[in-house]
Amino acid sequence: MITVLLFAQLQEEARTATLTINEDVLTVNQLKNQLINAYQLYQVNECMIAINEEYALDIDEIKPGDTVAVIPPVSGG
Amino acid sequence: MITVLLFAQLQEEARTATLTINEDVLTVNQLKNQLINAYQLYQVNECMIAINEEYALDIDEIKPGDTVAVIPPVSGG
Amino acid sequence: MGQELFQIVESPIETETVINKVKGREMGAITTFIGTVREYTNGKRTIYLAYQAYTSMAEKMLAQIGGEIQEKWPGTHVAITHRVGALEISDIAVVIAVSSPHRKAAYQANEYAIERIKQIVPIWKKEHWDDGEAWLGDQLEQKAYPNGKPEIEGGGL
Amino acid sequence: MGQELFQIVESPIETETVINKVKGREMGAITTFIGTVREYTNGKRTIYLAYQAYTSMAEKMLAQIGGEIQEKWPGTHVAITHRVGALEISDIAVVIAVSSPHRKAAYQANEYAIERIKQIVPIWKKEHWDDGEAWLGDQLEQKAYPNGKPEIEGGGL
Repeated sequence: MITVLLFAQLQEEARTATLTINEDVLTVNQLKNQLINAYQLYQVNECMIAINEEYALDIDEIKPGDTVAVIPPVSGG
Repeated sequence: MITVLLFAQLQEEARTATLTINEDVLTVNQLKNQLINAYQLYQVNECMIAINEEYALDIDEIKPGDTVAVIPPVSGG
Repeated sequence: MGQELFQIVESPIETETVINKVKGREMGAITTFIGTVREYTNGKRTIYLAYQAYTSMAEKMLAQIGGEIQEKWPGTHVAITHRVGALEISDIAVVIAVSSPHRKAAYQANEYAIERIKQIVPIWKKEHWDDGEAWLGDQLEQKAYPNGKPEIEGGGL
Repeated sequence: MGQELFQIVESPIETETVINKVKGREMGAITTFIGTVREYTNGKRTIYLAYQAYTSMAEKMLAQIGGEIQEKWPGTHVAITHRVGALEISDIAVVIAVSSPHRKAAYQANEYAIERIKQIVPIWKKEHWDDGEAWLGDQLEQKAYPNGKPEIEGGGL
């Protein structure tokens, strides 16, 4: 089971700041596909994924207990 | 009669902030020569002259009533 | 230091507080950047802004930017505070303070910091107008990340 | 404005006061430069500095720099305060605040201001060390004015 943090417009679209994915291990790319297919979060394609507060690559593996965040293009400053 | 304002090391060398030159009209260049010859202020060669708070050229004329200042290389900031 | 150099806060930012974090006897120059909420952007009037952050990661990324700066401009000190929540026109969203023995580095490092904030720090801005609202994409005028990811490593100047 | 944008003062400078002079609803960025007294310069320890100014002309020249900036970077606002008298280590000698709708101009205009101050504003600095004192020539590493005069007109960037 993996917990996914959502922010900004994704949080509003999903109507939640947190999603739960019922997988033990999956890659960043697999997670993105699940978010699109199961939750229609198409903006995920424009987003970065962070695992434990570090930006991750599509091929990186997400393990149980990791904190995963979907990071839309940032607009701070 | 022309009043000349001195600053920084020139003020210390001349031991005064103000000099009086007994001329009615003279050019900036003539003033510089007087300051060197009569007061041994050799640093004047490295200085700008301001007439009424505007930087002046060597050929500019100083008239009675003008405020003349000798401006060593500045070091503010 | 006893002070947090890289902070996300919810209350108003005092510029002086951020500046004080980088002062030092060996410093001759301090530059600050103060980002404020502008009323008009591209002719559209903003009523207020809402900033959201992934706070823990944002502070980590701010600290990473600080590390990049100390590597590129040795001898500089950096402090950055970014505010989140609802901000009104003229409110301060971010303050970056950089101190340095010499001024050139203080300017360059400061500008580098704001550029990097707009690249890698997980903070988002929602504009509220008279007639609607929208989360902004990044301000580098990109729709998505150029290479599929932000420039995590901090390239050259 | 009711406020002097270009000032020579004898008392300590409050950064916030200078910043407040350039704030505005149309501004998205404010940069400040704070010049402080550094303890060591070229390995030599400064005890304190004494700044002297030709005050009336110095304020006029600061205002001229402000005019040059508004011409080069339309839409920016500038305020500059320079202190004179005896200053100790870490004391603030000068604060330059520039506001602008966009950040790039705020950085460029601010750096332009300090460079111009070091060229044309009649202010002089006397360093006091353990073992002596000296009035400094200009900090642009020139012994005298390069063309026999300062660049009065404000050349290109």
